Amino acid sequence: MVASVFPAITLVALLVPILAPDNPLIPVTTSSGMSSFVAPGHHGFLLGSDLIGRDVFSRVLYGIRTSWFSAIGVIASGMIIGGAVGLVAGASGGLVDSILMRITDAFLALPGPVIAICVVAAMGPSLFHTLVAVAVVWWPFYARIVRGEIRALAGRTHVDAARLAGVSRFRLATRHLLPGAVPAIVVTASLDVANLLITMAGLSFLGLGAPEPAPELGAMAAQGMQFLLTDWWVAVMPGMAIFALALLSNIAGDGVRKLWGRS
Amino acid sequence: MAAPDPGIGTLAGNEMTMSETSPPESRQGIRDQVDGRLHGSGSGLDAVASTEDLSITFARGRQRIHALQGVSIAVQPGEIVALVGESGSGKSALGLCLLGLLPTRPAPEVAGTATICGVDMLTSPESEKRAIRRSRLGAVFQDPMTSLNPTMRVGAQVIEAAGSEDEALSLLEAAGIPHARTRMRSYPHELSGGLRQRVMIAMALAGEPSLVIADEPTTALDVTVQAQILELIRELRETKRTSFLFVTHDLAVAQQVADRVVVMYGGRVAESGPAGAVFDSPYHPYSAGLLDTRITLDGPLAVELPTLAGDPVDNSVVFSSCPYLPRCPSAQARCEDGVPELRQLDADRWVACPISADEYSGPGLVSIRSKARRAFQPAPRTLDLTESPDSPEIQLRGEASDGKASSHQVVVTVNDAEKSFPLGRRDSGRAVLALRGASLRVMAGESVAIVGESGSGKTTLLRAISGLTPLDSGSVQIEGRSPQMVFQDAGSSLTPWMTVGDILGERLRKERMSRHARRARVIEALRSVELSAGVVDAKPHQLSGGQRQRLAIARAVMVPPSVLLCDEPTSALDVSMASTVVNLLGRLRSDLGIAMVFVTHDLAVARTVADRLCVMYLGRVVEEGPADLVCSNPGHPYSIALLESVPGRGRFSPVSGEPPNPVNPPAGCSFHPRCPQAEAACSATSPCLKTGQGEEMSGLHPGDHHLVACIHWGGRLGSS
Amino acid sequence: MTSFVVKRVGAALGIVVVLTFVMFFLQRISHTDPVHAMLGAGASPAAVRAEAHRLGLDRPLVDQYFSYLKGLTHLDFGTSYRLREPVSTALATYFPATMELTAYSLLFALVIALILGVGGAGKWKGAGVFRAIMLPAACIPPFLLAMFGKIVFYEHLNLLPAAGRISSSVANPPTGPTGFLTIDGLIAGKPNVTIDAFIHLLLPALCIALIPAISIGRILRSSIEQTMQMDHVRTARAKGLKERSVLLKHALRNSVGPALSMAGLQLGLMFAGVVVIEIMFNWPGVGWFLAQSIPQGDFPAIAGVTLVLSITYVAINAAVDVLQAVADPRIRV
Amino acid sequence: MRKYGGIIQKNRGTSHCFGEQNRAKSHVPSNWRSVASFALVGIALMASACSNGSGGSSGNSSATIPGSTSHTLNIAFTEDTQPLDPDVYYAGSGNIAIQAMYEGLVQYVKQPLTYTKDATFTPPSSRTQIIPDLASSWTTSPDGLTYTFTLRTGVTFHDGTPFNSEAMKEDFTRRTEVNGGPAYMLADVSSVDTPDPQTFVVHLSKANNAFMDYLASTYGPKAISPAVLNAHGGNDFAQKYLTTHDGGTGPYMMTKGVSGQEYVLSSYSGYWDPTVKPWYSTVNIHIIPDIGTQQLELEKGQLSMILNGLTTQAIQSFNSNSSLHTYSVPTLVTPAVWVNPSTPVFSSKKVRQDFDAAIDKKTIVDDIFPGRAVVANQIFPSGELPAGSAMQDPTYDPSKFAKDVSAFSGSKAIILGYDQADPADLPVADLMQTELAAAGLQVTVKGYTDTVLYGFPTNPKGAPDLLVDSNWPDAQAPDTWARIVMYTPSPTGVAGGLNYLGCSDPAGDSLLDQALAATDPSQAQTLVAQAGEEYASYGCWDVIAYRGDTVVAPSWMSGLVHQVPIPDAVVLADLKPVG
Repeated sequence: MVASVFPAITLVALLVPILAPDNPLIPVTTSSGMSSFVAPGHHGFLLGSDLIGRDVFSRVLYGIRTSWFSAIGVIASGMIIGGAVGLVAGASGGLVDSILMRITDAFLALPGPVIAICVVAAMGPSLFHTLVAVAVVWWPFYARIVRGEIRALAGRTHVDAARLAGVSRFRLATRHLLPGAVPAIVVTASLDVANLLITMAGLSFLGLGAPEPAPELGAMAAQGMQFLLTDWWVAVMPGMAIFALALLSNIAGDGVRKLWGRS
Repeated sequence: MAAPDPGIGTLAGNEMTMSETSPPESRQGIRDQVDGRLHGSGSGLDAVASTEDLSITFARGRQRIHALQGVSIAVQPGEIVALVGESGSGKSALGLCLLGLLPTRPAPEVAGTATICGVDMLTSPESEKRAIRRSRLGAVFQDPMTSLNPTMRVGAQVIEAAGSEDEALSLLEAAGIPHARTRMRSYPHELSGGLRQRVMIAMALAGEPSLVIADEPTTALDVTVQAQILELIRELRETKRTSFLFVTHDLAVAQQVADRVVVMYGGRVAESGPAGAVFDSPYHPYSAGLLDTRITLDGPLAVELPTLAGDPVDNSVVFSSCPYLPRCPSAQARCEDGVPELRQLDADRWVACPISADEYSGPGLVSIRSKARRAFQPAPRTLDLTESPDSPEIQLRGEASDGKASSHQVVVTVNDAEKSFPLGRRDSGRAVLALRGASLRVMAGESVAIVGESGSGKTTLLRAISGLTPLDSGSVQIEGRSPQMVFQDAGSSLTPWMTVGDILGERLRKERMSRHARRARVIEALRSVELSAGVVDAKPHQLSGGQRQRLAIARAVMVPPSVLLCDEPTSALDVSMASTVVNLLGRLRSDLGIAMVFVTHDLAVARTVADRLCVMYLGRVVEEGPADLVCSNPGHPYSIALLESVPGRGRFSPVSGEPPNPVNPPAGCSFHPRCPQAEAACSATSPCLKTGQGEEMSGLHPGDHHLVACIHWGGRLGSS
Repeated sequence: MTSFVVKRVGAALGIVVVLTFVMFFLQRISHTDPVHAMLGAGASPAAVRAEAHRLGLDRPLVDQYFSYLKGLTHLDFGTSYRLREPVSTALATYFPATMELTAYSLLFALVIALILGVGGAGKWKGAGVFRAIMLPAACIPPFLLAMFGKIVFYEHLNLLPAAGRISSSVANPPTGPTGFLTIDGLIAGKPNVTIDAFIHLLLPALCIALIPAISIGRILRSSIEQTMQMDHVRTARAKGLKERSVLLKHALRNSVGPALSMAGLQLGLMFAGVVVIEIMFNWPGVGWFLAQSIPQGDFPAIAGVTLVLSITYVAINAAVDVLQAVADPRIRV
Repeated sequence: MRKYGGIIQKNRGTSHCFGEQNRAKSHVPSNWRSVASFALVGIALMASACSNGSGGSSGNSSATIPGSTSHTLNIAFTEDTQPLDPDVYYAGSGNIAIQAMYEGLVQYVKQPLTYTKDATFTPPSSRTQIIPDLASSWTTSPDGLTYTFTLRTGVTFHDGTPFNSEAMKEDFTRRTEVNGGPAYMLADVSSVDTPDPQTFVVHLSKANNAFMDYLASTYGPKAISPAVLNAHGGNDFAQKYLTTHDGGTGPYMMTKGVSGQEYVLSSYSGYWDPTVKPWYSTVNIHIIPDIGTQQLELEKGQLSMILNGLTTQAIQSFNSNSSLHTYSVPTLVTPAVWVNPSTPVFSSKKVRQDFDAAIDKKTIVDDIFPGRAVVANQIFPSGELPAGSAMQDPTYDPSKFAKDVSAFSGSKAIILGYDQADPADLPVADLMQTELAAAGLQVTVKGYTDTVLYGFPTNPKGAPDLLVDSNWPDAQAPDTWARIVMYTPSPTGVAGGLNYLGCSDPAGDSLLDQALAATDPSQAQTLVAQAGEEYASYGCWDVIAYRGDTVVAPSWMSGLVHQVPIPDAVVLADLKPVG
C-alpha cells in the first residue's frame, strides 16, 4: 500500500549512517587534493560537494534523517498533546471544555510559524529549541480536530447508553470516545507531515534550526544561496530533497486517508 | 431514510420483464377511470411518466446492488400514484431515475426506459433532460431543511424556478404559505419544517409541471403537519391537475393520498392497483402482510402484533424464485419455479404472485391472517390513591436492595419538571423551554406512553428520568435499579468499534464474575432478544437495523432496570420490524416485570404498547389516562387533533398551524392559538390536569383516571 | 450580527494581550544583552549602567511589563539594538511592503485556489489534470520555488525582476497614502509606478501563494464535491437549472466557508513564507527586516515584527469570521 | 510593463551568462541551469535563454555612459546598516557613505585599487600615511598630551553653514554625549580649546600615540554641522535625524534615507576642494544582503558595481567577463580564533600553543579564501608592524595537540563558536571543526549573534570554548587592535571589548600600556611588538589569515581609490569613466 511509504522513509532515515558514503561533517579529500565545489557526478560526488569539500549527498541524507525525525517528533507531540487536550475538552464539556478550547483557540489565532520564529530567536538557535517552538504552535490544530470529533461522538446516543450502563468517566473517554477520533487524527497527521517538513525547512532556512555544521536541509539551502549562480547544487539539492520528502509524505498521507476512508 | 436508496433487487439473473404484462389496454383503462374522475377533461391520453422494464444496478464496493429489476409503471395525467415499499425496495431510485438525477459516481448500470412526456430520462442528452425537469417535472424531497439552499433566501430559490417574483409569490400562496411576501425574505433555517416543505412544493409546482415526484415528503414532519401537506397535495391535484408520484414507506399515508398504489418488493412491483382495492383486499402475500403488521388505532390490545417472518430481502443476492418466497406464509411448491411475472387480476389490478385466486384462501395465508397471538401478561398493578405525592419513603434515585421494585410501588416520580436549553450564547436569554412543569408517575411494571409532536418535550422528559439531562427545577425520583434506555437510532446508540460481546459485557463490569460466566450471561441476553450467539464477536455495523435495535434492548435489560425508557425505538424501522420490536418489548416487560416509559409520536404505537397514555404539548402534559380510553375518547382538543391527523383514515387537516416554537410558548393554554374550541379565557389561564369531575390531580395520581388540562374538559364530559 | 462582531473583536483583543505577555516573557529569556547590544562592545560601565537605567532594566518586572504594554498602545515597540531607532519607525517603513506582498499573495492564492478547486471538482476530463498538478505543487518549499523563479524568469528569460519593490529607474515613487505602490501609483497618477511595482510583485507573490493556493484549492474542491452531493443541489438540479448555475449559484457559495477558514489558517503559514521569500527577493518588508535582525539578536525588532504580523493575522482572521457570517446566514446567532 | 521590458530587452542581446565558463576544477556542465531547470521544473522556457557562448559583453551597468550631465551610480550594501551617523556607526558596509558625506580633521592617504585579472591578493605591507583633511596641518607637543590643528578655511557644511573650530568642538562633545561604540576614541581627551575659528587644540589626560590614527579612522570624530545638531537635536543629540539625513562637509550629501532600504547621495555643489569634482551626481545605495542577488543585478545592469562580499566562485566567473573588471582590495581584515582559557583542556599555555600549531591555516586559506587571503604570520593585522616582529607563525603540526588531547582526562566536548553576522566565519569554523575532531575532541559548532558576543567579555557565562571571528581594527595603530582584542577586559575601562573569551595576560597588557604612552615612535613600536609576542605566546588569540576583498566594476570605470584601513569604502567622488 502507498501508506507503507511512511515506514519505508523511516527505515531509510534509520539506515542513513550506513547509506551515506561519507561523513557529513568532514571534507572529503580526493586524489587531486581540493574537493571544494565538485559538480554532481564528478569525483564520486553523486550530488557534488560544498565549499569546504563535504559530500552534498551524504549531507542531504543526514538532513533528510534530521528533517524526518523532527517532523515525526513534532507530529507525535502534536497528536499526544493535542489528542489529550481535545479528548479531555471534548469528553468533559462545560467549563473545562471552554477553558481548554479558549487556550487552544488563542494558539490557533496566532500565526504559528511566526511565533515559532520569535521563540527560537529568543531562545537561541538549536534543533531542540526549534522542535519545542514548533511543537508548541502545532498541537492546537490537533486539539481542535480531536475535540471536534469527540464532540460529534459525544452527541451520539452510544455515549448516553454507556453512561446509563454505569461506565466510569475514564472508560467512557478512552473506550467510547477516543477510538472514534483515531481515524481523524491519524489521517490529519499523515497529511500534515509534508506541511511540517516545509515549515521546518523554512525555519531552518532562516538559520533557526540546528546550527552548523549539522546537515539541515533548509540551512544547507540558505548557505548555498550565495553560490546559487555558480555552484547551484549546494542550494538546490537540499531543496529538492525537501520537495521529494514532502511529495512522498503527501502521497503516503493520501494513501492513509483512503485507507481510513476519509475525504 | 436516506435517499437515494439503491434498494433491493435480488433477481438479477432473471429475464422476466413486465412490459409485456402491462399492455396498453390496461393503461387505457386506468386512464379512462382517472379521466372520468377528473371531470372528463383528459385530453392528453398518454401517460406523463412511464418506465418500461427499468433495471438499475449500483456497484457498492465489490457488491452489486440490484435496486430495480424490470419495473414498468405509468403515471397518468392528474393521477396520484403511491409507490410503497420498505427500505431497500428501490422506490427512491425509481423517483430519481425519472428525474434523470441518478448518482453519477459511480454510475449505476441502467437498462430499460424511463420516459417523461415522451423524453427518455436515461439516454437523452443532459440539456434535454434539464429542459424536461424545468418544464414538466417538479420534485419534493424528504428533508425540507437540507433540500433547500441554506444560504439563499427562499424567495430567491422559488424565483429561480418560477422565473418571476410575481409567479413565485402566487406559487407560495398556492402552497398555503401565510404572509408569503414577507416569507420570501426568510432563509430556510428561519422557517418551520412545514413551511419549508410548502416552499419545496411551491418550487415543484413552478412552471405548471405535468408531474411532481415526491419522495417521502411528509416523513420528516409532525403528524398534524403531515395531514396538512397531504391535504395540500390532494388539493393541488384537483386545482392544477398535476400528477404526483408519491414515494412512501408508510401505507397509511399512501392510503390517505393516492389514487393508485404500486407495492414494491425486492426491486420489483409486487402488486399494483387502485388504492381502495389494494388496501381493502390485498392480493400479494407481501401486501397483505404489510397491511396486517401495520399498527393501527383499532387493533386488539394486549396481544402480540403480527409480524412478517424472516429477514428483509438481501438485494445483492441473485434469486431464482419469488423474492418473497423465504418469508411467504402461503408459499407453494411452484413459487420456486422462477420469478413470478406480473399478471392481471382485474381491469386495473396487477400482481406478481403465481398463487391462484382459489389457492389464495388456502392455509398459508390464513396462517398470518389469524395467527394465534400470544396475549401479553398484563403487569400487576394496584391503584393507591391514598399515597401522598410527597411520600417521603421514595428515595431519590436509590438503588433498591433487591433490584426489582415491588409491584405496588411507584418507581418513577417526576414533579414539576422544568428544563430549558439556552440558544446560542448563555447570555442572550433565548432558550428552548423544553419542559414547563411536567409531572409524571410510573408504577412498577406499568407501561406509560408519552405522545407528542416535535417540541413537546417528550424526549427531554424521558432523558430527565434517565438522569442524562439534569432538570432546572423540579425533581425526579427513581425507585429500584437505575433506568435504562432504548434509543431511537439503534445504530448510533451502539459504540461502533466495540463488539457485541463487549457492549453487553460492559453492563456486567460492576459484578465480579469470571470471564466464562460473563460470556454465558451475554449469550443468554442475546438469546432473550432472539439474536444468535454467533453475533457475539460482530461489530454493530455488521448487523441489520432490526438486529441492532434488539441488541440495544438486550443491553438495556440484561440487568433488569426498574424502568425501561424507550425513545421512539420503532420510528426508524420499517413497518414489519417495528412490530417485532414492539412485541419484544412487550414480552420482556411481562417476563421481567419492569416498568416502561415509551416515547412516541405515533398514537397507534402508543395505544398498543402502553397501559397509560400521556399527551404532551409544549413541555406540559395536557392529557393523561388509560391508553384505550384516551384514544377512543380523547379529552383535550390537541389529542383530538392528533388522532384526527393519523393518516389512512381519509380525514384531513383537523388543525391548522404548526407546532409553535418552544422558544416563545403562548401564554395561557399553550394550544389555544391552534385550538378550534379556543375562547378568550384560554389565552389567560393555564389549565391544570383535571378529572372529568373537575378534580385537580396534576398528573401525580396514576391509574384509571382520565385527566385533561382544558377549561372545557368538565363541561364537555357533562354534555356528552 | 453586531454582537457577533463585538465578541469576535473582543476575543481578538484578548489574544493580542496574551501575545504581548508572551513577547515580554521571551524578551526576558532571550540571550541578548540589550545594553551591550545598544552600546557595542567597548562601552564603559558607567555608560552601561546609564543605558540599563534608561531602558528601565533596573525596575521590577511587572513595572517593566506594564510600561512595555503602555508603550505598545502608543505603537512604541522599543528601540532596535541594531538600528538604534524606534522599531516602530522601521516597521512603518517595512510593513506596507509586506502587506502589499501578502495581499497580492493572498489574492493570487485565492484565484489559483478557485481555479484549481472548481477545475478539479468538475466531472470534465481536465479535472484529473488539475488534481495531478496539485499534489506535487503543494510540496515545493517556497525557497526552492524562488530559486527557480529567479533563475528562469530573471536570469534566463529576463521577464520579471528578482529583487526589490520597484526599479531604481522609476523616479520618485509615491510614498503614500496607502503604502501600496500599486495603489499609490494610481492615486498619484503615475501608472508606470503601478505597473513597475506589479511586475516586481509577481514572482515573489506567486512563490508565496502556491502552497496556500493548493491547500485552499483542495479544501474548496472537496467542499464543492461534498456540496454537489447535497440535497439542496439535487433540488436545484431538479428545478432544471444548468449545471453551471448549479455549481456557481448553489454549490460554490455553500462551499467557500471551509475554504475561507483554510485561507485564514494558511495566512499564518504565508507569513512564514513571506519571511523566506522577502529574503530571496530582497523585498524590503518586515520579513526581510526580521531576517536581518535575527543574526544580530535584535530582539525588540524581532518582537516588533512578530507582534505586527500576529496582530494582522488575528485581525484578518476575525474579518474572515465576520465574512463567513455574511456568506452563511446560519452562523449569525 | 513595456518600460521595464524595454530596459531588460536592451541588455538581453548582450546578456552574459556567467555560469557558463568552464571551471577546470569543478567540470560544471556548460548549460547546467538549463539542464537543472528542464529536469526539475520541466518548463521548456529555457531554450530561449543563454543557449550560446559565454563572454558576451555585459551590461554597461549604469546606462549613463559619459555624455549626459547627470550620472547615477547604483551600488549595494551587503548588510542592513546601522544609522549612517559617524558617532554611532560601527560596522562595515556603510563606511563608503560615511566617508563620502563626512570628513574628519585628518585622513588616511588614498591608494588606487589594483586591477588584477587573476585577483591575486597582496596584503598591505606597511602603515598607511595620515594626511590633512579638514585640518591643513597639525603639531603634537613633545609630551604627547597636546595636539594643535590648523583648520582649513572655506569649508561649508551641507546646510551651507561654515566649518570652524567651534563646530569641531561641538562635535567632540556630541560624540561623548551620544556615547556610542566608537566614543572611546575621545576617552583620553581632557579638554579642547578653540583660540580662534581656524585653530583647534586637543588636550589629552595621558599620552596616546594612537590618537592621530583615531582621528583618521572612519569611526573617528567627524565634522557635523552645529546648526543641524541644534535644529534637530531633540533629546537624542539628533541621532534620529542623522539616521536619514546628514550634516557633514563631504563631497556627497544624503538626499534620501530610508533605513535599511535605500539611501540616495547627491554630490554637494559647495564642496571645498576644487580638485574634487564628483562625476556621479547621484549615488543610489540599495540594501541587498544576498550576494547572489547582487550578482544577478550587476549582470542585468541594475547595479553598477559590487563592493564586497563576493564568493571566490563568483569572482572567478567575473574574471572572464571582459566588460567587468575585478579589483583586489587589500584590507586589514584578520580572521582569528579566540581560545577560552577557562576550558579545562585549554587551561595550559602549552596546550594553547600546540593548538595554534594544529590549525591548518593554509588549508583554510586555500579552501575558503582562495586567491583572496594569505596565511597570517603576525599577531597584528598585516602591515601594522614591520615584517618579522610580533610573530605568530608556528609550523603546522597537529600531532602535539593530538597528544595533549589524548593525555587529557577531562571532558573533551567543546563548543566552537562563530560570529553569525559574518558569512565567512562559518566555513572556517566548519573546517576547523574537522581538524579538532581528528585530534580527538568532540566539537559542536555554534553560531552567536554579535550582541551575544559583545556580552561575553564582561559576562563570560555561556561563552564557547573556541571562537572564530573576522575583525578589522578601528584604526591602524597596532595598539587599537591589541587593546580591543587581547587586553584584559576591564570593568572600568574601554579595553578588551572584543576579548570575547576573557583571556587575561597581564604581562602583555603592561607592555601594551607602556607602548601606548611612549612618545618616541620607535620605542613605541618596539614595545608594542613585544606585547604582541607576549600575547602570541600566551596562546589565547590565534590569527589565521590576512584577508582581502574584491570590487567588481565596469571595465570603463576608473578612479577606483580607497584607504586601506577603512573597509568596504571605495572613494565615491573619484569614480569616473576612463579618460
